[in-house]
Amino acid sequence: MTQYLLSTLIWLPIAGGFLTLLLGDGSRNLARWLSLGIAVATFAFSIPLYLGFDGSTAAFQFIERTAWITTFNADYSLGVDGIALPLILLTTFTTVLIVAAGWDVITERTAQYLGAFLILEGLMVGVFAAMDAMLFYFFWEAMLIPMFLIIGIWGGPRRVYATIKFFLYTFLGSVFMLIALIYMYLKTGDYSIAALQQLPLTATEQRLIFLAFLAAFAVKVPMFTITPDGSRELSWLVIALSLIAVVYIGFVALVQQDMKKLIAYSSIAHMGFVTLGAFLAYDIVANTGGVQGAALGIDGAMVQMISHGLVSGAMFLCVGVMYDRVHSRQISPYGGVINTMPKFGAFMVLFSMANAGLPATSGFVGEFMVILASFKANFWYAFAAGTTLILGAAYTLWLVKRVIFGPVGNDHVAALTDLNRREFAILAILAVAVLLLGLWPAPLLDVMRGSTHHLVEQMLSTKLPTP
Amino acid sequence: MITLQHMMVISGLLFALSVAGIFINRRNVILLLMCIELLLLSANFNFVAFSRWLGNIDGQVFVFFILTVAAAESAIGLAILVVLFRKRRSIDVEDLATLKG
Amino acid sequence: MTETSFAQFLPALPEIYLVGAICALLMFDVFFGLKKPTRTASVALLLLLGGAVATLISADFGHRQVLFSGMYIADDLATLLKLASFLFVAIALFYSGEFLGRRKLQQGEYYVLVFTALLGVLVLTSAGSLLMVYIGVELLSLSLYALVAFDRENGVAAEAAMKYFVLGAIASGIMLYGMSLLYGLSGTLSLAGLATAFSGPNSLGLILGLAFLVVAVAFKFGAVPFHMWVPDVYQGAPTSVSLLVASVPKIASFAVAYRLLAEGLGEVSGTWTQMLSVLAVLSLLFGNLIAIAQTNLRRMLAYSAISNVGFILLGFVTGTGDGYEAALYFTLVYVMVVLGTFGAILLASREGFEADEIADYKGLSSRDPSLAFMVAVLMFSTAGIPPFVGFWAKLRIIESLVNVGHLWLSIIAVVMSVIGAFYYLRIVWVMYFDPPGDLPRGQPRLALRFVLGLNAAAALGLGLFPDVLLNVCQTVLHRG
Amino acid sequence: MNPNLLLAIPLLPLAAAVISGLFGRLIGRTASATLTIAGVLGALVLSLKVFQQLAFEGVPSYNDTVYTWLVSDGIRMQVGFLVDQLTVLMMVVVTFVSLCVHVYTIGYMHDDAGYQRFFSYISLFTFAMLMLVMSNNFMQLFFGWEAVGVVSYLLIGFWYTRPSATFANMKAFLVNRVGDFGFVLGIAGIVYFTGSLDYADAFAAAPSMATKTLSVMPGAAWPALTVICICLFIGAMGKSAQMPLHVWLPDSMEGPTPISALIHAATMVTAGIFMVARMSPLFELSETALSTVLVIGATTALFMGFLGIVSNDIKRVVAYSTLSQLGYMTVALGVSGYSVAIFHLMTHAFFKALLFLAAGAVIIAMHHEQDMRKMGGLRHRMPVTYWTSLIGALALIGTPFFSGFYSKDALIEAVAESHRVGAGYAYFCVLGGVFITALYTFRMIFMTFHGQERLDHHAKAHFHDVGWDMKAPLVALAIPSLLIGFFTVQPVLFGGWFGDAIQVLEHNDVIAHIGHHFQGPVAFALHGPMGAPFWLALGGVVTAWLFFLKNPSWAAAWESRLSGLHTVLVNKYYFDWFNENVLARASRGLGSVLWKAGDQAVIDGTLVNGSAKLVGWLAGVTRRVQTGYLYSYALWMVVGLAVLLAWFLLSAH
Amino acid sequence: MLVQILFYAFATVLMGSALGVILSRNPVHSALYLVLAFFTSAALWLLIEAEFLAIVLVLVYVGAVMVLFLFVVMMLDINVEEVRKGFTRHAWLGWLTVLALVAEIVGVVAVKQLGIDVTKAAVPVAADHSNTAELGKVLYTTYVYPFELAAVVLLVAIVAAIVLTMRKRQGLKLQDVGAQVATRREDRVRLVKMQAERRE
Repeated sequence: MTQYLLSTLIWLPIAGGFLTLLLGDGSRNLARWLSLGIAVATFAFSIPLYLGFDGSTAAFQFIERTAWITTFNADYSLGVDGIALPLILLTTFTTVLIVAAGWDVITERTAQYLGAFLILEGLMVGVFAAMDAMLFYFFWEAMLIPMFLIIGIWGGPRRVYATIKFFLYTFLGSVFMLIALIYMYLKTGDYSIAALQQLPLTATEQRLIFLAFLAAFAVKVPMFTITPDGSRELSWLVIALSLIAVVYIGFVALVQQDMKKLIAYSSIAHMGFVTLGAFLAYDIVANTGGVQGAALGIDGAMVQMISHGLVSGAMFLCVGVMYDRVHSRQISPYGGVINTMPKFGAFMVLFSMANAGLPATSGFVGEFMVILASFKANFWYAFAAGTTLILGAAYTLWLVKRVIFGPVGNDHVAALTDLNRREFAILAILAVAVLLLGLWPAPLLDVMRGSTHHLVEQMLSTKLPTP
Repeated sequence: MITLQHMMVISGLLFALSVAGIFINRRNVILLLMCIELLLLSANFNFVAFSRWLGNIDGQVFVFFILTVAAAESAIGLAILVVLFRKRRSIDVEDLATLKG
Repeated sequence: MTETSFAQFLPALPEIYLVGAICALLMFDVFFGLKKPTRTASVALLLLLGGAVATLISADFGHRQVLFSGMYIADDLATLLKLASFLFVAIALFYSGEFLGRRKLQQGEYYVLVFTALLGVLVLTSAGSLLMVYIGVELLSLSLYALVAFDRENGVAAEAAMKYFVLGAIASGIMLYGMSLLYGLSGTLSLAGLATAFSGPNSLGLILGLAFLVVAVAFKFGAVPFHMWVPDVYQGAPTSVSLLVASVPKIASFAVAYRLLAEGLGEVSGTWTQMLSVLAVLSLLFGNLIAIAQTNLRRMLAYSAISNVGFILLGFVTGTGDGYEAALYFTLVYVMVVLGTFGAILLASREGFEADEIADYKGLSSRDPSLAFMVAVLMFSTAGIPPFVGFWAKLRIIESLVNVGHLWLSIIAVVMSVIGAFYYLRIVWVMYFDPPGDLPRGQPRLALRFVLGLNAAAALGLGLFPDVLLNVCQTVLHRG
Repeated sequence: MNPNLLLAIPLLPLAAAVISGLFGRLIGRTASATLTIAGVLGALVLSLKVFQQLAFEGVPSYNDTVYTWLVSDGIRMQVGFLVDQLTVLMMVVVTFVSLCVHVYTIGYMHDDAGYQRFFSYISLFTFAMLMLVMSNNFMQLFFGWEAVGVVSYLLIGFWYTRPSATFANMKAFLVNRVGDFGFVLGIAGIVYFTGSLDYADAFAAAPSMATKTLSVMPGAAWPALTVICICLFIGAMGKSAQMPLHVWLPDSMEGPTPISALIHAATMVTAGIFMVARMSPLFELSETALSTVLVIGATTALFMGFLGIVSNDIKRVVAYSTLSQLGYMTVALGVSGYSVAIFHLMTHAFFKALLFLAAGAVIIAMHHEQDMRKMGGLRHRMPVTYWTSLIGALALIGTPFFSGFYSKDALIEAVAESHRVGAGYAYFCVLGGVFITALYTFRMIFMTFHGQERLDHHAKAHFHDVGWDMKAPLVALAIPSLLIGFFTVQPVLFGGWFGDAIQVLEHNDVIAHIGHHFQGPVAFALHGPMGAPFWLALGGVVTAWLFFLKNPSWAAAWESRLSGLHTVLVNKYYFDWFNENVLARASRGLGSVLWKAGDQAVIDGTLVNGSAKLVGWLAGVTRRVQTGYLYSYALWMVVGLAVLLAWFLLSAH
Repeated sequence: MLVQILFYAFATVLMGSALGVILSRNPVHSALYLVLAFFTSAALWLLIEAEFLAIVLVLVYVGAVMVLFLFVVMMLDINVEEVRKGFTRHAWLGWLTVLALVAEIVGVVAVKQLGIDVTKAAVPVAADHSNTAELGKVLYTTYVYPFELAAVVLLVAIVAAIVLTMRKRQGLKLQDVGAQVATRREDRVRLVKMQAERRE
């Protein structure tokens, strides 16, 4: 069974998604239960992945390899390391919640919605598990399709515009990565990521490939170890972008009048920490020539990424809960929600605190680690990153103040009903996850240790031909 | 002495004149069909000339085929023209612009 | 004169069969088809399948045979292209059946002309001489001109036909002029002869001849700036004819380009690849750009075709076997997908509703979910998004470009394909995100729907397992 | 020491908090109250036991890890306890005051719907504060640091329907976050140099850090330890409400009074003082940092006192007094008098909690009236409150034999002894502060309890004294307020109680210097009238009597005479105005500008939509090339041919 | 010498008539100019001894194609007055392009870098050489395959021309050959059995 565990995690939800699509809206409840079943089953299958994983080594595990495209020498090769594993778990976990969250909220084209999410889940797992660059790109691009449809059909106002923008710019970003991959493939004759990491490259090549990857905002930060010299040289660029994301977006989030936008902006700021942490590592390696602190940054980035998935997800869900009742995402029609929805208010405050990076919640761990690591690189990096403590708290708490607290704002708010059992369960699960990761992050870090260590060593290496 | 140069200049000029005929005329489609005949003639000139100057019969055979195909082509062209005229009551090139952009 | 036996002509069986089939179809139509035209349609389909069988019978895999004093080449490439042509024409006719009946176009002559066009394609796939190229091109073109004008009650179609005809004739003239120069310079009409005739630095005459030929080939493909006929014909012709024009002739164009440029003039590829690269870039640029501004689906598809032709030409630009292989793969994939797209238009159309405006697809996902899904698949495939086969086609081209160091061309290609993705997405957007309004609901037409489903499934299946077709292309062009 | 026992100390309140918080509605009001009180009582008892072990049984201090949170890159982040004399003192104070507040709450919050929630919060707070003081590493310190901040946020906003409360809690949290920002940088600095978060490692590395530099700006290399210490102190400024990060504390009075007593007088605000004292091995090595601490503390001590004089809100007067007293403690830290700072912290915790709770009793009795101008003469109506308040007030102003006297006088003497940069200024401030303290304290006592009753009909009709559930804690706190100084000044201050917990360089050790003259608590008290502070305090009391009891018209007259100064004071030096109208508005303005100019105009407008528009425009223009006219089609073909020919023919040469 | 004079004479007429084709405002005139162009071309081909094609050109083009053209021109009943109006707006661009094209083609020929020698005379032919026979020989052997296909091309032309232009007019009386052939005696002749009448 474990032999095909990863394939199961990829294809089970995809097949289930298509099945759900086929069911259509004629039997809406069946579609719901089916997709929930699939999502839960997928999550269940991902647990043995965690249990069977050996965190002490950097080696890929649960490897599957079959020849796929002989013309390109691309293999269907899957495997997880300590960095992919948490992300896969996060994916399978959140999909269950997403399916549950849409239960009676998505009344239009329910089957399509659920199907699209299941397919997306499978593709995402594929992205994380792919050990072959071509396979990775295959999944990576394919993700665009369900995302395009999900945003376009069930998104907010101006969603069509948004989804087209999203699609085209993501697409534009990733095609450069594609060219870089092809370029390297033609030199190695192999698309396996491991082979690409062995490929000697000149400084110019590394720079260009680095930029190509950057354009794709590759989630696979390890991919950047393909160009260790270029990455070290150009990491300042990403760091600058990340810090801008943290500070600039912090200010921008402050003035948002739309809750969803505010959370989206805060999400960007949090992702800024992810990239900051990851690329700090290069900077530290480049500046100090040592690894002290590099792994801290990467670990922090990873934890932040997981936490961001949970916390931002929870925040969006909270907005969704209110939207379902009042049909507005603006802040102004709310106020004093806690009077009529005390349970919801409690959750919202908790998640807001997590969003603001409060200790004991997951939001703190990554941020703290990244700030500690950034001091290693440069005092001012830490300074800029640290402003999130203030800005993050400012926009989040101000949101809470205006929406949750205060006297009952108007008749809409007065008529609100508190969470139903389903909503409560979802938020409670998320809350537990957020607290668990905040209080007990060690298991996550233990899983990653070997891979992080390996990654840092890769960063230290050089591919430049010795003169 | 007639040289190859002579023949090629003739064909080149014919070629140029025929294409000119096609795009300086804005009124009459039938004129375009005639220009096409001229165009083919210019190519024929080349083939015949090369065939003779190379002492190789293939070029003349080719011309033979061109003449055949060109006849068929004119038939079809004129047939389309007739259809067009029946529908539009006009063979103005300028009226032939509902499809554009 | 040596003894001739029929066995000697076996490799030419597909063409011989098809000529016979044309005559048979004409006769059948006269005696049995006038009253019940659907019969003729069915017989035509059967004859096409017979043609595929004949192709397989005559094929001698792995060997290249030359017939008729070098005018006819039978090799694996020809076999593949012929098989594909028979198959694709059959699919095209299958898709158009209902449409033709509704428009009272289902006459025997329609099928005869389709068959003669197909004969032109077959001739081109096996062309071994400049003369055969010319005759093939004319057979194909003349049939298509007539087909475009076939609906005599349709003035727009006549206009399209007239434009197509005049421009096509000019292109023919240009091609002949170029051929005459090549003939004059080499003293031979045979492509094999040409392949050995030129060496050393290119003379001006050769450049002259090459330019004329490249223009002619570009016209057949519909590459910018020789593309002007494409949108008008796609939009003006009856949909079933647009389907035909959009699909199988691309195979013929590939064959012409391959036989003429790659095989015949492979020695002087340096010049014509440069010429083609200019045309390819222009095609990508203008095709994609102008497509964005279209409101008519067929016209949009025309510009999309132009941009895709840019990709095919890029395959040739490499001047390597690898690139030709990529171009072949791309052509086959493209034709397959475009068949489906037009098939979808035909499926969506009905009496008084042509379904060829983009706006006609508003809310299709709620009016006809399965059709919308298929169209979405085809659109994503054309846009080159995995997991659909179109992705591999583009990837293959880009890979071959990068392989020969054309990094900039590949970057232009991908950037333009991103811009191009916009108008494919717009179809999906219209179908999925817009409200349906009071547009008609879908009709069952189960057989058509089924075949269309297979077509879309092929786009997915070949995307998941691209090796199948890639290997075929590789084998056919004897690489590796 | 038994680690399980230590673990139980914070966990008992936590468990109680969780249960009454999550299941409060299920188990009911009484059960919640009982449970949390039991939890805190347990923590107090265990703390006392630990105290006994340390103080009398000679058990060595405890320093060990109890739970490894995570390990990354060789850095262990963990929960661990460092229990020494400093810690245990804080533990006892925290749990004792917390217990008093818990008990008091039974009465105070009796009518409130959020009864269980409140108990849960204060128990949770006790847990957080205990974690903070018991920590042996920076991670946990920061954890407690933030946790007290967030509980404070919840408690200030306890009455969440009041807009002022929700504003105040946000403000409190944000201002604290500004401090935390510095604090986390300081911690990052420590990690940078030591690769560890443990106190022990940091202290061990302190001498080496003192020699290192940080190139903060190109060309400017700053002493690393100074940067780190100042960063850490910024954290302390936030928590301990030093200027200019003090603004949250007066506003935090929006919370229920027990909280004001617990958090904003006795515990949370002392975290900063505690932290600096805990970090004495680091601070000792940076004169610059200590001078900064000194000056900021002195400024806070004096200038915050002024504000107490003009405030009419009984709770706010106490709050300003707290600010001022925190300034005193900071001054003590600044002159390396860590032990006296802690000592003052302890005495202050008792009498300030007492004053707050007494004020709360008055407020309850007055039906949530906080304006002193509507009070007066209450000493007859609520004698217990009056007398306990008086004890608190006398302790606060430093009356000999009262607890406050010992700590304050020792503190002032320590300042006088110091030769650090800024010590002169500080001495002036703390002396001035004595007068001011006495003035506003007795102004409050006089206005509230003495003179004529200024109650309106409504208040008079419904006035009722508080019950013993609230009086008992007052009495319980009054006792240590009166006595604790007398009994502990000797051991704590001069008896070397703190041992290794606080490290002072010899030449900085002002306490030891005063200690040479110390001849017991009685002599110390009797010596009081010999010094300036005693007379200044007396002067303050007399002035208060003259202006606010004897001739209230004088106060009004002076008020109009010094109207400029009065306005400045009433507006609290315009700090709030500045923060709200300049900082906050500028931030929002910056946000708007960045959003509109950056996000919407440049990124969305120009880059994203602009490129889309450009493409659309190009498409619209280029499609016109396809005119529909046959001759133009043909022309383009031939032009294409001609250009191609020209290009290649010309380039062939 | 005579050949040269004849060449230049015919060439001049050819160019003139080509110009006439494209510049003439009456399509009938254009067609007639075209006929002239074909005639002179045929003459030029005769000069270079390509006799068969010269004859074919006249027979096929002048005899068949141009007659077809004239038929259509006259049948369509085009308003000649309207056709008269001039050239396209961007004619200058057209002329410019043409000039460029001429320069390119003629230029290449003129600079004698075509790739083969362009200054020689044609390959002389034997006195008893028959151009027609030579062509005939290859046409049915080497070129049999294209020859057959040319037949299909003509078939296409026939089919296309018929299907596009043939209209069933209302009230037109047409002969139905099929029906005529398929007619049996029984359909036409009714044999009536009658009682013989007695002649009195």
